[in-house]
Amino acid sequence: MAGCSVLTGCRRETPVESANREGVLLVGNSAEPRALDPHLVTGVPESKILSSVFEGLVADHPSGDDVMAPGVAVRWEHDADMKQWVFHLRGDARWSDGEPLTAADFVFSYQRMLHPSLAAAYAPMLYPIRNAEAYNRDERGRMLCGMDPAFPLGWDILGNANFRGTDATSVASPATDDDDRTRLRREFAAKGLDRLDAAALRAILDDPDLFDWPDAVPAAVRGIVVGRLLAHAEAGAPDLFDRADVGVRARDPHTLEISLREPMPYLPSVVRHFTWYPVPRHVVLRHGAMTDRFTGWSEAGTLVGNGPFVLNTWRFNHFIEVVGNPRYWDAASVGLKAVRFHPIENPYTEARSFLAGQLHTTYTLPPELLGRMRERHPEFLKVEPYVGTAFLRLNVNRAGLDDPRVRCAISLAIHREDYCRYIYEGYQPAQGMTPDLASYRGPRMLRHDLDEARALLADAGYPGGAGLPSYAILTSRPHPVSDALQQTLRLLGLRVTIERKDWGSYIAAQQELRFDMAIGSWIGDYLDPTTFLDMWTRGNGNNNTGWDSPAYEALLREAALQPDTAARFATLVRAERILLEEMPVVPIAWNSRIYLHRPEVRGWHPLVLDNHPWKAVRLDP
Amino acid sequence: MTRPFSDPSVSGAARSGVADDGGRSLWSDAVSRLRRNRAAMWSCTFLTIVVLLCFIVPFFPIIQDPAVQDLSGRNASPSAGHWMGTDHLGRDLLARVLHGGRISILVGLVTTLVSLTIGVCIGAVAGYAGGRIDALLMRVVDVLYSLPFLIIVILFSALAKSHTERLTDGITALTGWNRDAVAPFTGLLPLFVAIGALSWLNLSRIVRASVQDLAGREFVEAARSLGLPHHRILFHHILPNAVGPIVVYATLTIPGVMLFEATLSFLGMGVQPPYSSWGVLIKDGADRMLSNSLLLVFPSILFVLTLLSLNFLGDGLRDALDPKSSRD
Amino acid sequence: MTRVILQRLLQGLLVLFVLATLTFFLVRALPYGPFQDERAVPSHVRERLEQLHGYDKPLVVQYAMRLGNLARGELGTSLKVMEGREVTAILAQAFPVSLALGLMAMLIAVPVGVAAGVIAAVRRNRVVDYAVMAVALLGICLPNFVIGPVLAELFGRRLAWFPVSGWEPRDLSFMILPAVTLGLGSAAYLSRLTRTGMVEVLHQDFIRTARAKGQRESWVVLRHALRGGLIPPVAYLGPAFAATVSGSVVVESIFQVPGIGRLFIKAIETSDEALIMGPVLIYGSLIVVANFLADLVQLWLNPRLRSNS
Amino acid sequence: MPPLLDIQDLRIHFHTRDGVVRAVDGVSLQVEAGEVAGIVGESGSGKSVTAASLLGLVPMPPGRIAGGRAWFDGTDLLRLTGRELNGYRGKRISMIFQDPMTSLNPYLRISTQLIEPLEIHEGLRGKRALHRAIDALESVGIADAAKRIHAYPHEFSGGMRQRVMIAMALITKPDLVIADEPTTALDVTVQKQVLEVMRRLQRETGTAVLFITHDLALVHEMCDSVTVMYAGRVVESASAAMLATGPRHAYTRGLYRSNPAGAGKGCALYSIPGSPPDPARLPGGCAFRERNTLGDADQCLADHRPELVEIAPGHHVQDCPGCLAPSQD
Repeated sequence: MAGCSVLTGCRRETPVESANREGVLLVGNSAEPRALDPHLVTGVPESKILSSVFEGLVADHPSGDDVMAPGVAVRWEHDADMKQWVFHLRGDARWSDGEPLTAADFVFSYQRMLHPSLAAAYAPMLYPIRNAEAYNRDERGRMLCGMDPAFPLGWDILGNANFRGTDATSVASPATDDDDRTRLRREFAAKGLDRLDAAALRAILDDPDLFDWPDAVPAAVRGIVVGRLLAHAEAGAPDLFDRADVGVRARDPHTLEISLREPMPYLPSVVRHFTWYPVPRHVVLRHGAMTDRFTGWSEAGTLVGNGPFVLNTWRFNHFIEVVGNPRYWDAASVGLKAVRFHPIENPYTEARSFLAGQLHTTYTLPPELLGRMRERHPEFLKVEPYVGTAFLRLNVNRAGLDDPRVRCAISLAIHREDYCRYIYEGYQPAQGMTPDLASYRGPRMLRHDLDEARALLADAGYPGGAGLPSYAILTSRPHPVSDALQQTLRLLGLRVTIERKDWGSYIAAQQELRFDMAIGSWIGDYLDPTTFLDMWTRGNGNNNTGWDSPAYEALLREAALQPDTAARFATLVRAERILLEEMPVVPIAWNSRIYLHRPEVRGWHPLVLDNHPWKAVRLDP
Repeated sequence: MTRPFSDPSVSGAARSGVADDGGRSLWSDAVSRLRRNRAAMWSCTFLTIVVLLCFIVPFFPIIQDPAVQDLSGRNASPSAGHWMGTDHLGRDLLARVLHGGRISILVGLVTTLVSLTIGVCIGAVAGYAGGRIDALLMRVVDVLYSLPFLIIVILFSALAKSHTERLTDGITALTGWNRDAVAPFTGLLPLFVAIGALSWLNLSRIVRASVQDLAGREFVEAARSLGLPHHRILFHHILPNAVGPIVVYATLTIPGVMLFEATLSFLGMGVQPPYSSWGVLIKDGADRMLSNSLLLVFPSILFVLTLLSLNFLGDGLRDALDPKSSRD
Repeated sequence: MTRVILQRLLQGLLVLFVLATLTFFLVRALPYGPFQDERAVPSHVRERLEQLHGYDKPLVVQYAMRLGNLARGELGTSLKVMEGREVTAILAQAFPVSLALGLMAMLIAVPVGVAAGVIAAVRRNRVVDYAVMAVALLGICLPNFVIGPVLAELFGRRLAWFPVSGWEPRDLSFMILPAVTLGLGSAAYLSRLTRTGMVEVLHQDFIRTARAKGQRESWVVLRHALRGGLIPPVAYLGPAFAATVSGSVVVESIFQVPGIGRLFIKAIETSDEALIMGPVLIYGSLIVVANFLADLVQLWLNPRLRSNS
Repeated sequence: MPPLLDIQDLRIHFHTRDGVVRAVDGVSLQVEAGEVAGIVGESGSGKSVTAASLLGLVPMPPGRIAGGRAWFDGTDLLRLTGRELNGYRGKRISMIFQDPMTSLNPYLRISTQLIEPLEIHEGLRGKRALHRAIDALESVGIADAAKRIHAYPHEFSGGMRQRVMIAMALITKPDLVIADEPTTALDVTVQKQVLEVMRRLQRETGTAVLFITHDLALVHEMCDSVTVMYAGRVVESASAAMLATGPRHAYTRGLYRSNPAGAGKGCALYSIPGSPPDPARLPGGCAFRERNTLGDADQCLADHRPELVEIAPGHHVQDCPGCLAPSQD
């Protein structure tokens, strides 16, 4: 550091001042990224960095949330029912090491992401692609037989066979079986045909009784299915990407065709997510097979991307620096020389660092400091709407919470304006599950009425909360909202305790429905109400309320088939109305992104998805 | 060996003092010395006040319920209603400090008891038995001594904390008490076990040293010649004499353990909501220093003063019980 | 002498073995596995991951494999905090930082502590003595997570003398505040121990002999008294280093120092077993070495011990 | 020829929590050059404090020089500053202490500690200083001193360590050596050898010695003159021979009576009853009144303190009639 020595302690030049001179943006980025391979990470901090070194088919626009800026694709069109999309790639698209970027890279990327042995945690983001789910879940029976038009039995009947494995204990075993056969029978049933190895398949071929089939499947067909599975297993389980006819194809080096399982008018908004980014095929394969995890191709010094910047330095837990990528097609318009991401988890330390002139912009701001910042440093404070909702999950299997009237009473008891003024400072009181996204306006049904709440409770047979067991609110970190909810529900007569668990147990408890109520929140991935509504369907990993409604899911499916956006949104509003009438989850507040930001940072506008394109940012103090 | 002449007064006065009013046991002699130590006396009074405040006063109506929130009255400065003002959720800070104090002191006392019992037993056995047993025990102590203490405790408490739920169910089922009564203790149990199980090392060494020293004395050989069984000699003759260093060490362990619990709470591994301790309060205060510094000031002052008085008391006891070694 | 070194080496290995075993089973006993994530991880993906990392094998087999790897010096890969990255690579960058901070803290704590102790002992029962002891007592009682933010607020933000967080390897100004916060507790302990040790020695007869020889008071203190006076504080050096190492876990999170302390805490929260094992073993071996060095200094100081060891 | 050391009415008081302790309450004493003067008295009589105050080794506070002079070769030691006193310590006056086990620095080699006085006062270093030290060790009778000089104190026995102390005291050829109960901590056989060494070296070097002990037999063996102290004051002083033949003060007579060597076989041993008074609460008159069985306790002065008078040339005694009264039996 230039300037006077440490001992004399005179005022030194702050990092921000020197960074302004050098054109380097200093960004507080909360957590240390776990890796920089777009196919193997899920966190928001990672997405911030990936969006600087990679670019998808469609790019983010600096100021317009729903403006689809051209990325690697110059333009794109779709067929009448929006199931077939064609993206025309940029002729001069280059990777940062000079290699040409072609449609084949995209096909390779999506195949790698969906490949079962890569086990990418975020693979479901690509399920909209036709047959992507079947391929990712390695549903061999379906791919080898179901998709073969010439197969003697349709998948609608064959599909009922035990391909995916069942609960082993429920398998009945005739008395005549000795121990071995029972064990084998149970083991095969538990795994399901798709996961049986060659030896097991051969055993079933020799002794068909070892595996239970539904009666509708004739014996001959059973033989063919097992035969094909055995041939596949004995061939070393080769890749079934082509056999599964996954809906992505390179018509020519600069034209990419994507076929979807159902119409999706908002596909351009979805492909902006980092899971749809291309990865450099030649670099990945140089460091190992397609499906090797963490082979080091995405390390500092080896990472090759196609974004406005390229990875320069990565010091663990210290900072990550990306510098300008000369080979980016729009390099001329990039305003910064470099961006430096600092992983500062403690929000109070981050605020202190910002005020001490060590950061241009922070990841977040502790709610308590909002008031003070509004007084002292209004010029630094930013409060912008953000695609997220804070809510209270209810376990509908619990006594009392199984009655929608009790659940609605809880929602009515919450005074959302007060919560947003004192606890979720800077947030907007929630009026529904889905915040206002682009032109979507959900049903405005949430309001506060304590008397009606008490009436509803009495009506449900629990006057003043009598007869209801005591509930525990599960939370992962000591957030004031749990204390506030405890007091609010006490007004209703509900006995509530707070139970804090560390992060892992908090997640596990919800997934296994071992909770009464749980504080939760959800950040949308793309700019469409379905990112907030699809999760409340049966079996969805993020539902965790034990609630499902056939009517609700029918409406979602209906909306998915409607190409026209206005009609689709109307159907989705009807679906959200059902959700809010049943109230398995009680929305409390719509997120705002609250952070500190230096005025000299230009080209930075409020965006609901908070995905500010780094190439549009400039520094002029 | 006559005492170095630098302090001639002692030899004359002490001897004549003893002669005139009959023998005075070691204890009364120590107590009189302690009473003369002003710092120790002030500490004693302060500690009794703090214990009274934390354990008895909350049952009286004058202190408000620490859990009651008044969101509009947040971060209020000290006033008639709230002597210490309110915290970021509008809860009365004084009430929270007192409740927090109760748990911090409880953790300090119980954990010290746990480490005392373990330390004294192992130290006594090692000191008295000598030979292979002593070598073995001391090797164990050396191995444990070089463990990264905080790290192991974090692991321990992370583990214990996640199983307290099952523990609470087990106890409530076993004893039939209602769950709310059992929960606080099982909640804190991991802390007691984790810190206690690893903080007896120094004590075992001190006890071993004094037991070894005493075991060599003539009065022990005399007792053995009378045919007294080992455990009787150990617990009736040797340990009462070693009680001096033990008491001193105990008073000095309590602050160390309380400081330790606070560190664990700072890392989020210590006391869990809805219970709070001084450590938790100080952490919240330190975080919110920018918006309301009182949240840090009041709990820190009370916490530090308690630790200071415990240290002064410990020093005072050491001077009173063991005058030779620490005449300064 | 070599017998002592060998015996200590053996004991060190024993410590590392105990640490490895303790850590392994404690982490495995945590109820949540490393494969849960904020967003629900599809079950088929989790099964694949468990199979990949050997979590599906029986526990004893895993333990044996783990010990085998550790014996060969392979610390394994992190599963959560930095997925897929070799723990050795992570520690290679993080460990020097923690070591630098720890040494800097000791460099501040030892001289300051010992000097304060000597001055307090020489000026016994006078103003200087009470002042030093009061500050020392405060140093012991004030938790580092109070001192840290207060120093950061005062010297960092208001006076802007030192940076508040972050780390530049070659720039000492980043190290000052964390090192002072970390070292204060040890400095306080050392000053009290030095004072007691010095007072004890200054009362010895041979000090009077030295004075009777006409030796200047400063020489009497430094040449005669200091060697004996340093024995109690030196005995504390080993545990002081251990406390500094443990304390770094807290200080590193306050000042955003990219050391192994912070890594350790994050690994605990996500039960990332390999990344817990790494720091624990490093901490363990550091402490074994520190204790051994402290004993060597003890031997050098006290010839009586040397003759019979 | 003026005496080498002339102590006049020395008073040293200690201010402690229990009040002012008048450890030395008006002591006068002379030592001629080359003379071996003895001071004898029970412990707590102030004899060690008197000796230590000459070299300023009494810690102030709590100690304080309440009055008196200590002329040494023309200068008053009590008025010297620390730095000036250092010039005398170990050069003109050196001391031998009582317990050899603790009087040597256990952490430094014997050689270092022996050479130190030479370094301070004669600026000697290295080889020449080492040789002087080895000679000094040989002079006190330590076999193959050249090898053993590099050992540490704990490798020497009590007797040998005291010899080292003697060597250290004499290495700078001082004018006066103060020996504060040098052999009390040694067992009898070693005591004899050490005393032999001291007497031999004293004769060879002609150094004056102030020999402090509570053992009457030793005083007569070693000293030319004797001063008896009790409760911080001199009760009687005379030449060794005069005192042996005609002790006048009841306390001195009591000391001689209680010396086991003097008593015949079979008769009861005499010992002075009670114990010395508390120096913080000294009685007004004669301090020996309660214990005076050999004189006439009733006649002991009560209102004012007895003073030293010269009852015969070179023989002074406290003028307390009770103590001077002859014993009845």
